[in-house]
Amino acid sequence: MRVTVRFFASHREATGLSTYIADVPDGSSAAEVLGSLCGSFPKLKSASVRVAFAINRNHVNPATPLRDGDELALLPPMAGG
Amino acid sequence: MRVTVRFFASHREATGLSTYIADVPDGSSAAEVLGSLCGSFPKLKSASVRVAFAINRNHVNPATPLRDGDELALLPPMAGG
Amino acid sequence: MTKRFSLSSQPLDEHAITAVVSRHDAGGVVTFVGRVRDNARGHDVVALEYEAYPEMAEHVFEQIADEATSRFPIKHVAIHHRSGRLVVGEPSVIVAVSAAHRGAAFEACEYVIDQVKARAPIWKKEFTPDGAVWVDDRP
Amino acid sequence: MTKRFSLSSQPLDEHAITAVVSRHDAGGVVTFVGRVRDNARGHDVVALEYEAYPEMAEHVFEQIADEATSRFPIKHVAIHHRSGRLVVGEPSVIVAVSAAHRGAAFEACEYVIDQVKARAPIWKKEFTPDGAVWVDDRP
Repeated sequence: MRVTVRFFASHREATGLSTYIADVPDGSSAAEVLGSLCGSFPKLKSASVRVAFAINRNHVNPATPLRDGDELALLPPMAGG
Repeated sequence: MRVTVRFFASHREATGLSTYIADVPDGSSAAEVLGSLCGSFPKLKSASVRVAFAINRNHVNPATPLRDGDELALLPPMAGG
Repeated sequence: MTKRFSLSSQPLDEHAITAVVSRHDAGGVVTFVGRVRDNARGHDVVALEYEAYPEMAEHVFEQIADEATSRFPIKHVAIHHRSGRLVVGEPSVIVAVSAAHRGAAFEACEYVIDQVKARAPIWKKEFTPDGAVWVDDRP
Repeated sequence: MTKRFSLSSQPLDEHAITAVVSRHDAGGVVTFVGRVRDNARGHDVVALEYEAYPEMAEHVFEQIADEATSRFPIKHVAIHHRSGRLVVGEPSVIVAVSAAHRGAAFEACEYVIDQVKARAPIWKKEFTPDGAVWVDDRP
């Protein structure tokens, strides 16, 4: 299946990308997609030690499975305010 | 001694006055001056069941003695905000 | 330059009052704005008239601000209160507190407005469809 | 008409945001304004750059406001946050909460800003005389 991955802040700088289309096995979890991305983008590994996930704009836990066409956002430590 | 008395809100309406010069015995307390004023202004008695006092713009307790020339304010229940 | 403490018959300028407490070293500003409500204690309110002992009111505002500044790690406090007749929706009081960290600003702002209501020599006449009455908020 | 929830690259208009939550039935409005400080964690700060996931940020603001409205007896909530580059002193976030009674407005406003900082998908790059770094505020 294909999911759209969004990178922000330190992740965006580590990958050089804001958006990336990932081909991953059906039913992959958010954490599993991150694992596969760290293979493609080695710098992402150290930049994503503390990461949160959102699927289709909602916070989710790392074990949540994705569906084809979902938008997965990797969220570095947030610092609004 | 002479003190200047200030009336506000319900007290002002009860006495018909904003300011009043009172002749009172030397060393009278705030509460004693109020007692004497209730003699001069009968409507003030019921209007001042719950009253606070200020001397020269500072909150004081009712037993505080006045000095000649002081400004005594009778404060009905406050309702700022 | 807007004053830090004021009792005034002029409309309150929220922006100017917030600006008084805002400094480059102050990360957060908490503001409380009290407005005339269209109802109170179950009846309609058409307008309010505030009467004050103005010379004492500004002095009490300053005392309250000094207390807040010694109790909480805050930077600056401003307190502005209206006098005269106000219609529904008009701001009657604005308290602004700045601090490096927001928790102290929230606590101090609430302390200040509580003390203003309890201790500032200000009185309020409520105009309802049935007449006018001096408000006694104390329990 | 100003929106209740917004992430915007335009300067924040405190007066307009407060007005969004002010209604005739709301007696008190508590506002928190966060500004860029000239220092953080012991070093000087020259400017900040906020990056966000805008579509999600406004959605999270609305969720936080809904939570606040169900937890506290308040009327309305507005949350506006800046994106882009900000200089020292500029407002980065404004939260406004209206309520009939002020205690709930204070509690809810503090709840909302705490949640925005914890959960809104917004990041902040700090520019200091020595370089730039993405801020990680979490303990």
